Amino acid sequence: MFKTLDQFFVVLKHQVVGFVPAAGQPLVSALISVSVIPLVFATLFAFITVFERKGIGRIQNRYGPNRVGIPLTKIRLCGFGQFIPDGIKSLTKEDIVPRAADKVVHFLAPVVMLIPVLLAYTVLPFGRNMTVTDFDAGVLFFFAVGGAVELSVFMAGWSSHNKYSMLGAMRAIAQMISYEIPLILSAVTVIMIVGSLKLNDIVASQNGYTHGLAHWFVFTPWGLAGFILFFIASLAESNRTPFDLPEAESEIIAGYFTEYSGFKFALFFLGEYLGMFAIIGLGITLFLGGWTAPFSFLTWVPSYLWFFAKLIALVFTFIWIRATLPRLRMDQLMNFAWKFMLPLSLVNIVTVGLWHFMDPGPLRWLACSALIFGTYAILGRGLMNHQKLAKRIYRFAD
Amino acid sequence: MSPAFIVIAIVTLFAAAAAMSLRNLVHCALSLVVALAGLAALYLALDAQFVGFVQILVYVGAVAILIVFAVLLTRSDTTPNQTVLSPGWGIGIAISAVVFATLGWATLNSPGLPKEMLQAPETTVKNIGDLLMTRYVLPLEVIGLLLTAALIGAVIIAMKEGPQKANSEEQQLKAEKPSSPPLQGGAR
Amino acid sequence: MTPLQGCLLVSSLLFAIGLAGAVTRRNAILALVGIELMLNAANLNFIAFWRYGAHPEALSGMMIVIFSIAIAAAEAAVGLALIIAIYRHYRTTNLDQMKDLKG
Amino acid sequence: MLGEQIIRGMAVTARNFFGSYVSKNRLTTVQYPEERLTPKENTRQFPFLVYDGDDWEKGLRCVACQICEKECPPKCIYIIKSKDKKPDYKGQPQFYPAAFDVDISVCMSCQICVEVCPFDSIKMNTEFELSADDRFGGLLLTKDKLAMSNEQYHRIHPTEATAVDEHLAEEKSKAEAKARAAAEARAKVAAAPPVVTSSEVVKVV
Repeated sequence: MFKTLDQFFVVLKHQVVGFVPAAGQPLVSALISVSVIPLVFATLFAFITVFERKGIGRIQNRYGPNRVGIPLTKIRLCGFGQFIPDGIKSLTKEDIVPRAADKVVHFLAPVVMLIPVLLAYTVLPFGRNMTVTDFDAGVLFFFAVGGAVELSVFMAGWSSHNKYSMLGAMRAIAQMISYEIPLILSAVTVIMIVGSLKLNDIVASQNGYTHGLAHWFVFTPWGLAGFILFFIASLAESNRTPFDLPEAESEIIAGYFTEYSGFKFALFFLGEYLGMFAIIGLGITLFLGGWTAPFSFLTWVPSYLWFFAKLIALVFTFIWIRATLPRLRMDQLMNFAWKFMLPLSLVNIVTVGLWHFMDPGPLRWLACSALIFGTYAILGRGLMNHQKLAKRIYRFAD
Repeated sequence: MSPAFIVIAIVTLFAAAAAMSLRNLVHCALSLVVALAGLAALYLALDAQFVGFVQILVYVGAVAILIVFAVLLTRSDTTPNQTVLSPGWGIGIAISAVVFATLGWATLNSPGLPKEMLQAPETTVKNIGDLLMTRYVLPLEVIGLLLTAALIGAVIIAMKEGPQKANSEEQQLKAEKPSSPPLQGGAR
Repeated sequence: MTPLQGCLLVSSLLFAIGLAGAVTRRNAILALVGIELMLNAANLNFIAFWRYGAHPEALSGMMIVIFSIAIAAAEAAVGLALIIAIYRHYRTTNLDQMKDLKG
Repeated sequence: MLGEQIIRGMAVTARNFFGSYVSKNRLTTVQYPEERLTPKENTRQFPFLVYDGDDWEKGLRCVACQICEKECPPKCIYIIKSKDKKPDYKGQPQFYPAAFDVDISVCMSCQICVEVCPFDSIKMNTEFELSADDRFGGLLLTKDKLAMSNEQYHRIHPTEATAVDEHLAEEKSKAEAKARAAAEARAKVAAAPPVVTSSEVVKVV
């Protein structure tokens, strides 16, 4: 019974494809996969926007949106219908293009943003047997299409002919390139252990249980370090607080999409959130066992539910961090990437080598943990020593 | 040749031509990106999946951004009313036309070219990695050295000349207000 | 025309476009872009010959392309660094005005 | 240790997050249309006119002296003085406003009209839900909309209204005492030969 529930969508798709004549089957199969992903994740995006507003409201001791429920009824659903008026508003707003803007590039930028983000979903395993295309070089494909997002950010910033847009785009590109390195290096650790770039192989190698606990990579010292590094880097990649300098409202009025309004702004917003979900999905697949259950007695729960539960939990952590931490300064951001994240992820790769060649046992645990923790302590001390916190002195203001 | 291949090839060639002929440098860089992405698609059509992804990762993700940054860093206000072509542009076009004619003639008249495509070989990433670590290990090491050297060299070349200048600025600031403690937490 | 010849023609046309751009454009960055295009044309040749050649399982063409992409990236980085250094000195990226290399 | 303070901060926000579901008094905001905070006593929004008694037209304290009209910085008050007179609360015949309009789309709630009014007739209201679907007519408050009874005034500004009432009662008693004195004097004058000239009587009044 649970087995059928687990494979429900896979079987459903096979049934639907079975109705089509054999010649059109690959095309229909691809179309179904391609249309379901944007639909599911756009719905998730709509849900998460309300969730984020409510969560931040609660953290700041407010209610958050709690009025709009099902339209034309009195049912309020704790305000989770809020995305309907938000969507209608942003889709019906006037689309303003500045006179000095480069019209073609200005138009293309949101499209270029959304396409690679949607492409990235094709390699993610959402559940057992639920991957659109399982490339042999899946992780590489993910990072390759992720690189195209920077280009769209540049196109948006440059074509707007606005100094704030340009500044925001430059900040975004510098930040994304800097944090892509620790992101990829922390993913390399998993690839080294698994020996494959295929995401399904990565999930399969974590799909086992010892004493009821799953073999997730996050339960090893290098995996924990790698996951934290990956998490911080993905915060920066998706431009979330505390790394939201590219769209800092108080400094450069929303950065590269300052000059976007209406539908194009909605596309940027959607692209940003979809990119965040994609990168979180990759993090789940690499370190948190993908669609596998954390404990062996919970394996009866359908696999895709595990994936989305982990996704929402991590998104909530993103929101929690957003409500807690203030924005970094540009030099702090770069220092953190190059002087802390990069050395630590390199040491993490060395640790994975050590882990691979040492015999299993407590000694391996101890040695690897000591290596990572020692590096962390030294690098952290170096990072802290730079800033002698003192009372701020205003030299020119008084 | 499949129709997809022809379409991608035409798009690639048009984008390349645009990259070489447009007036606005940023437009040139963006059409270069299209050309490079088209090349990646051609690689995919030729069953070279790994190379196609690497092409996108390196060219679209890194080299294109580098070029765009260079364009923005070297913006000069004097160029617009000048011509974009060098004085001897006619000769350049002629040379490249001759090159293309020669290459094309050679391609169309070579007798020994294989006609049919063999069965696609199994090119997993694992195979590539094994080869890189066994047969091609020396080139790999050399490439690693080259990349390190290029990295250091690029940083040194593009570094701001003169730490003296920065020092003198600091001294000026100190001379302005000798008693004030160094700026803390402020923007530098 | 066989498929291989089609690939080779595309790559030679790409090479010619790159060459024309590198030779005729005034801007140093665009000359570099032209060189990149020529390198890519050569890469396409390698891939085509690997795919249609007698021993595709040896992966030799693919290997050369991987190394060539790495070299091209290094070349782009150093070349653009040079252009920026020259720009600092002369305040121009016009190749016709960079006639002396005395520094 | 790096990251220690981050974890501490995250703990604070997590406590707020869960605490806001547990204890209601953490939530400082009010669900506005259903529940609302009582406005503070000294809140001021836009002016209104005070009247005594039950009939607003008869009891309006305003005497159309037009000082507020002159003092109003954005010139949002418009007054037409009446031709005839009617008795005020002291019984004296006074003019009254034939028209008294306040354009609250112009009014900036500066309270200068209240400061300058010698008759304590214009005061500031606390009502803020004044939106209208007509930009010009809907936001122009005429005399009948501006009039508000003294009891209502007591309800919204109790302290101030009491002080005003005391002041007015004092004025009234003074005026009555004076009138009585004048009447006595007049009676005396009528009885005895005239000591006070009529012009002086007028001055006293």
